[in-house]
Amino acid sequence: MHTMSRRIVSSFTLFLACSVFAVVLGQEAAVELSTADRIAALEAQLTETNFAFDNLALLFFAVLVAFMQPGFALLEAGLHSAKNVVNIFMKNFIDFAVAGLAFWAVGFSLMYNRGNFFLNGYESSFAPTADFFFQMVFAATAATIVSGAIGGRMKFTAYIIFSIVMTGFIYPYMGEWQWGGGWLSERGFYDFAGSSIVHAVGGFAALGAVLAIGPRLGRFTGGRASAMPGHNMTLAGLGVFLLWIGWFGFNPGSQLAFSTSGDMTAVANIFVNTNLAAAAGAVAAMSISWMLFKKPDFSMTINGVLGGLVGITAGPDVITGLSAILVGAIAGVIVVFSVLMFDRLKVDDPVGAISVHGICGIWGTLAVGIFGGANLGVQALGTLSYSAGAFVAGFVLFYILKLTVGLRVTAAEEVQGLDVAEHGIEGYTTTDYLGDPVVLKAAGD
Amino acid sequence: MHTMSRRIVSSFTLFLACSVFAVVLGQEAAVELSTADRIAALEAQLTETNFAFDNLALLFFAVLVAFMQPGFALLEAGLHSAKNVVNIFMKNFIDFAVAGLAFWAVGFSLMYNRGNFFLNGYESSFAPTADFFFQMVFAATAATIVSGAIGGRMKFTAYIIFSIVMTGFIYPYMGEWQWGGGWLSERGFYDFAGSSIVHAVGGFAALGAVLAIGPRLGRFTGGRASAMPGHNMTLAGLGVFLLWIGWFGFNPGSQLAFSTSGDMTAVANIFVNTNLAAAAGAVAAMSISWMLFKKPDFSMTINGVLGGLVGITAGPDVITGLSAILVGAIAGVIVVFSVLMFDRLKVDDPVGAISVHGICGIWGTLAVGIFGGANLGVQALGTLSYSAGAFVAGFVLFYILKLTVGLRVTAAEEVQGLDVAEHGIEGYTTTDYLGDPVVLKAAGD
Amino acid sequence: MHTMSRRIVSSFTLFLACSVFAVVLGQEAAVELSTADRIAALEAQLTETNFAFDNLALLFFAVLVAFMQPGFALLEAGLHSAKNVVNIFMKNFIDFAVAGLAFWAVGFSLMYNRGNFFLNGYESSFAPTADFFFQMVFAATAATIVSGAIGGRMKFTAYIIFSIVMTGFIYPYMGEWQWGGGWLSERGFYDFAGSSIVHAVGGFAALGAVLAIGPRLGRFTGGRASAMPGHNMTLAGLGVFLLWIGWFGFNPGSQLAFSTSGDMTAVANIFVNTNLAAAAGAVAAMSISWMLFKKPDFSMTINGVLGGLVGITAGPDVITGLSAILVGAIAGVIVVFSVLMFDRLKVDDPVGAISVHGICGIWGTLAVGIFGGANLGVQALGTLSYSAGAFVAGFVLFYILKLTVGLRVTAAEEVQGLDVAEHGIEGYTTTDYLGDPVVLKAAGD
Amino acid sequence: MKLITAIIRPTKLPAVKEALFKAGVRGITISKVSGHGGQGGIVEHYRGNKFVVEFHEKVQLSIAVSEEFVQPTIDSIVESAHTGSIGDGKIFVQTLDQVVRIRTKEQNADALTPVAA
Amino acid sequence: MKLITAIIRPTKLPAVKEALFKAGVRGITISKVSGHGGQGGIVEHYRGNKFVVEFHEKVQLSIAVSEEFVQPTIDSIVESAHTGSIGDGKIFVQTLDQVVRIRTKEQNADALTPVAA
Amino acid sequence: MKLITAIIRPTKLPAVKEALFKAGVRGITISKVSGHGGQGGIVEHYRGNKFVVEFHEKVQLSIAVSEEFVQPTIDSIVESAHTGSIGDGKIFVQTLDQVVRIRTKEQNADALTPVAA
Ligand SMILES: Nc1ncnc2c1ncn2[C@@H]1O[C@H](COP(=O)(O)OP(=O)(O)O)[C@@H](O)[C@H]1O
Ligand SMILES: Nc1ncnc2c1ncn2[C@@H]1O[C@H](COP(=O)(O)OP(=O)(O)O)[C@@H](O)[C@H]1O
Ligand SMILES: Nc1ncnc2c1ncn2[C@@H]1O[C@H](COP(=O)(O)OP(=O)(O)O)[C@@H](O)[C@H]1O
Repeated sequence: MHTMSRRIVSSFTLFLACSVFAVVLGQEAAVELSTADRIAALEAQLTETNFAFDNLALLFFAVLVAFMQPGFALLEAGLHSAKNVVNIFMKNFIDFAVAGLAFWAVGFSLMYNRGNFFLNGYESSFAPTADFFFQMVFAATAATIVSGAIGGRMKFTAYIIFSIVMTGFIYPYMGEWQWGGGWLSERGFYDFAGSSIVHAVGGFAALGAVLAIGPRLGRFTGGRASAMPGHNMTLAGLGVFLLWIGWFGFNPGSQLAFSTSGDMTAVANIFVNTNLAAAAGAVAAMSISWMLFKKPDFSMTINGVLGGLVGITAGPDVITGLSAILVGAIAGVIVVFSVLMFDRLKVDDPVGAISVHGICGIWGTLAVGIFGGANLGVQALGTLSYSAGAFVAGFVLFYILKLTVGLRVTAAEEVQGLDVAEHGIEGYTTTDYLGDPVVLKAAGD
Repeated sequence: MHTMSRRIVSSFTLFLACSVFAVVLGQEAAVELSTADRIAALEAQLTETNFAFDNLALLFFAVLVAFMQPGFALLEAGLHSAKNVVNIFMKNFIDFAVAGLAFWAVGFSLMYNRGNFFLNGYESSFAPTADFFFQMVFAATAATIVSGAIGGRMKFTAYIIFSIVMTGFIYPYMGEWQWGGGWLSERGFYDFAGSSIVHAVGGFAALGAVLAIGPRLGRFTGGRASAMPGHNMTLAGLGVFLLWIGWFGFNPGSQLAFSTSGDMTAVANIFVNTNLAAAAGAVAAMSISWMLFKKPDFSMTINGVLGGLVGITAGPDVITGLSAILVGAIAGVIVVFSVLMFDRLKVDDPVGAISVHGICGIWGTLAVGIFGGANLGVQALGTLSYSAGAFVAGFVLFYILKLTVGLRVTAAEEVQGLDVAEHGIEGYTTTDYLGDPVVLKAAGD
Repeated sequence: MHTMSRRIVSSFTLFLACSVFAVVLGQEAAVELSTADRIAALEAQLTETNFAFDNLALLFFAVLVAFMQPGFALLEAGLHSAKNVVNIFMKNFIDFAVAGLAFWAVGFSLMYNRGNFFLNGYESSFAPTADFFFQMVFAATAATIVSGAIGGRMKFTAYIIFSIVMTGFIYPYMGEWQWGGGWLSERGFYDFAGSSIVHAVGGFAALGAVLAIGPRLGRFTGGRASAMPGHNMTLAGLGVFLLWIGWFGFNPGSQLAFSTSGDMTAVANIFVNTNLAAAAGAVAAMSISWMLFKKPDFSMTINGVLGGLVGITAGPDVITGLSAILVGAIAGVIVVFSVLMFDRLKVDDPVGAISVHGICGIWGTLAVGIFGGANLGVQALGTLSYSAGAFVAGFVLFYILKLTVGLRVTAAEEVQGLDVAEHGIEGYTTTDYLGDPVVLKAAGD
Repeated sequence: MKLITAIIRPTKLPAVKEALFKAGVRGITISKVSGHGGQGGIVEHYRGNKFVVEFHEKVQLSIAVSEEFVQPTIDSIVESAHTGSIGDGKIFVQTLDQVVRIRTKEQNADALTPVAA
Repeated sequence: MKLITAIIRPTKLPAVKEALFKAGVRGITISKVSGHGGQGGIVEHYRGNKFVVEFHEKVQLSIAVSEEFVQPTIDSIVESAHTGSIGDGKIFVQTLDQVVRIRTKEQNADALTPVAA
Repeated sequence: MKLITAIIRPTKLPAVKEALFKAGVRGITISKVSGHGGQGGIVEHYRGNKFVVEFHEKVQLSIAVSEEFVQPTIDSIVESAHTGSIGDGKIFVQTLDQVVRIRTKEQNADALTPVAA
């Protein structure tokens, strides 16, 4: 947005940086250059171009991943009741904010840079901030997965503390095992974009959280699970479309190198495998739900999309299209039965986060052993380490929160809804009249 | 998301591929290279860079097109009644899933690769999967156009079968005429991004479908069309914004070559022409509706945006900005009168898909003959072939479905709404109480 | 989307343009070329690649900025009442359309090209249309900021006229002071992406507009401000997520040069600083609202996100991460107190646009003097010039509209809602029955 | 004066409205209600859990009429709201002690004659 | 004991509420209803098709009062809900045979005295 | 015949419904209402401005019964809707002059016997 003169200056930067005389776009160089100088200048310039290209690609993929944040917020809001939507959006804003701050200050260093905080001294083949930004949106994803599972009953304060610990410590600590060059990477564990490292970690931390906080009131009464329908399927549907699109940042961006034909062909293959798995997950979950409940079920179908996406995340670069379809379809089937199973176990997960991210995260990681040539034993070791570690970390953290700041709102607040109880405002106000605009509103009983 | 070591390996890939010694970023080469070798290495590297750049651009444009999928879902949901939103989202998820599978397995081969299924043996200037992915989102668009027009009354099963046939066969078969190098391309037909090939095909298949299934109950009673207002203009508005943005992938991406200044200047011009036509369509439709109904009409205005976009799609690269404005403005006018005309003809198209995609698709194709230098006769031949072909295909397919699996839900189910009737759940649940959370809900009469 | 043959042709364009024989991907050249020719060809090609890269980057950043348009529409719709949503979406569609037309026809010329209308004769280091497109979305942003502040009471006609004048004249005229190389740029004013030039201009034009039109009925009765809660916090939340993401186009794209490592490193830093400021703004506004109102307030928190983003916009390239956090956090605090202050002053701004864009725009501009090394005096001069100029322009323009076409709907229309009064349709229709689908609806009293 | 309260199917509202207008009845207040009676519930599923929606949407009409309009009003409603299937609804008749028109302070029968705008 | 049912303009609710409180009335149940009477309908357009919305949003207040409160209640409502334009609404008065307060099982007049929380 | 109108807490609806079914009552019409009484209002904040929501969500049940069902109906409601805290609600009993079943034109007591679908 600078003036023309600034533009011209920055056009020159390239050449100054190369420390050579050069030709300006469409103009003959004033001075004759030696062949060697011209080649050296070209080499330097092309290195610059490739660097710029790699970073831009990474940043754009990161932006696509950032779309997953409203995606999760909408999915959660849609599958919860209308009295909790403000709380859900607050959690999703604050965990994204906290990830941006805590992962910047501490988490990124723990994961990739052994204790140099605030990105200090970090070296990368990318611009350090580009590398960080891409990793940061992953950390935010791992945290926000938990948000939906504990919706409708958790104190906002407890959730904030969890977000900080998750993005600042738990996720980075466990992420280091593989992506930081830690013990799992040394054993040859393969998890391309994080079926285990991001999704199983998020999903099993959610399981720990749910066990610590217990089900919503009225969810399991008289020994059976009762339906508590989400208030808005349109929001949930839009959310899953955004997640599906966001995954085109999540998986392809994880290639982490873009300027060669080999890398970019891999990226393109990852796009298609990711999409095939999502599509197969949708169709499989729809079909299974159709058989089980006699109608093609909406919330199961969109969970199937996500299950397929989580499933393919561990190895979208190393399997064939047909395998991608299989991985996605099996994930779609798993999601449905997993959701039913957790209901039987009286584990109340309103959005299916544990099934989608946790169980399908395990499946996806194992699938690379089955379809993608990774060592199945190591895959099992890795994914179980992540799942168990996240479960324990989640449970312990929330249990400590329970004993200290308190984990759960009162029953009256839960009935009233977290929006009014925790934030003093309702999500939806349908009537407004002059003078006293809110007089026609009625508070919960 | 790999470890640092893996990054360094992939940085080296470029050079290994080129089979030459090379300088690593910022380091002197250990061995002196001959000038010829260095030039050859540069040539190879730059080819790689350009290839990577072209593919990344194509994939990003495809992602923008993918935003059209939630765009359509939201527009349709907003312009239908609240009792059908789950069905609309189910259709939009499943047709996107089906496009991803059927166009991959069969459709793409029919269109570009003469019978080599599953992308086998496909050659392209792009990575084959990148090329496929871009074409796939177009196929999904052609299918999903139909979804809105037959909303509120079609059996879900019939729609699934339609999606498969449309993305696996109808669209690829007809697409081949032009983009597969078939008879229309030989005659010099010009349809840059698919005013006819995608939009008129979608729009006229929708017309066939609507004639096969008939209007919604109560839409034409007592000899006149009655208003059946959509339930949520906010959703419709958001949907059209997403479509507008998605079109910045649809048209510019269709340039299909990006790494030269000529191509990229064309892409930039396409951006602006696309936007000018959309803007002019909005203003024109708003103005006409203002004159006709005394108030600037919202749903006509957003249809005008889409009409302008469909209109410019055939030739955004070959006309001037002023012509783009004219094309868009005329499309905006056409849309309004076309919607009124189809109401007169008792053709019930709740979202205006036939007018927006079908009629404006024809207009846009002809407009390249008028403003863009294409042969008007050939343009007419081409667009009428596409329109007539799609109409017949749509009508016949849906008529067969009517005679076999059944096309239309019962009157009682239609009154109840497809959400409960077809999917066993409502889109919106406003009340939830403990114990028996749904007791305050009331089923349709 | 062309045929294969067309693809091959365009692959050749590069080489024809260079006027040299060349090697086709993976093939030996038939004819031996001189070293000098090969180097010249490479230089030409790389220049092409860099040009293509720069333009593609700019266009993609512009698309991200375009996401801010639905972002604003949703935020405004959510914070207004349900009876005004159609009007809000109409305004947001039409101001985007008008920006596309008026800034193309006139505005861009005034700002960058001294009176050559319709982009004629414009020269740029980018493709002229790419440059224009990026600047156009900024102009649309400046206009649409006003929309929310005067929502619920302004005549639609008046708003259309304002949009034309704003994007065709006011914004370009004032933008020229700095980005057109005018008097402020000569004094060394620094405003990287437009804290003042876009946001303060939008925010203070909004202040002028609000003073000209007065508060909504019932907003200040009995000497005190009464709450008029927005009807849908989910929409507002989604809108702010889109704005947050859109800002990753707004600020990084303003680097306006991308193909060197220096530029792209700057872009990456801008991403992170932008995000840190948004995150800090969210946390700060939430904390302050928590202290003041005893609960963490949702609409203040999302205003805090936006305040932080506006604050960082003037200097995301020249400050450190820690300073970005400070700038954002202070903006978050400012927003809360500013909203409270304007309520005290009986200035009715339903969405907080004046505080977010106006006041934080000033703060952000000054902050570059404090944290980023710019001259604080010049910064103050610049931002006050922009603020005062926009305020006067806004007030005078709306005052003239008041005296001519009329500015405000009647009290009865305002009570009824602008959707029915101005557009003849409601935003939400919850019931539809056969025969006479709208009989159960009830008009406002 | 009587207050006639009719609970009908929402889909029948247009016909009932028409019939009432023909019978000379103009003043009507309607509200959306949920009814339970002989009609069976509707089974839905959410994430694998079955539930039965036991109430059906109905529309309630409240009509205050002077004596001579009571029978015509009841007759019009019964004719126009009738389908013959379970769930057609009920009509309740109650005595009104007093009616006041707020605009004019007219009382009782006077208060019940509508005036066109 | 009487049950007073008033149908008023939504915009008048704050004033009516205030007036009732002044008159000593505390227990009120309100609901949103749609009314048809002398007020003309509102014309809207959707995709080119005109339709008339014949009902207007109203608020219905139901107030159970013992005899001595009947007239004050009616008077407060008439005063505070009055605008003079068509559509101001109606007040209906009916006899109540019995009133029970669920919390205490108190009956009739006892059941009608509100207790502050 | 009496029309029994009960205003209860929404959370108590399932229990009340159950109790009524046990008492043999099948025909029920419910609507969402907002109630004001002894219950304190709830304080909310919007953009720094405090406001008090003075009405609470309630559910209103309207049940027409023949004489012998009056007392059982009242008793079932009082039992099942009772919490003991302010806000439990009220029951109003009114005389019904006439009842008509639209489907069959049956009158009065006959009109009040529900038939299973
Ligand atoms: N005793 C009653 N008290 C109140 N409302 C009733 C009563 N009986 C029926 N209703 C209302 O009438 C509606 C129709 O009654 P139902 O028994 O289903 O069919 P029908 O009237 O055709 O026998 C119910 O949904 C309910 O709203
Ligand atoms: N006879 C009636 N029975 C039931 N409700 C009525 C009757 N007459 C009027 N109303 C209600 O009162 C409202 C106002 O009545 P209307 O005739 O429009 O104005 P006014 O009372 O000023 O003459 C109507 O919208 C309707 O809700
Ligand atoms: N006099 C009345 N007239 C109409 N409705 C009333 C009356 N008194 C109470 N109600 C209704 O009963 C509900 C509960 O009454 P309230 O006084 O809060 O508690 P309680 O009945 O336990 O003393 C109120 O919210 C209101 O809907």
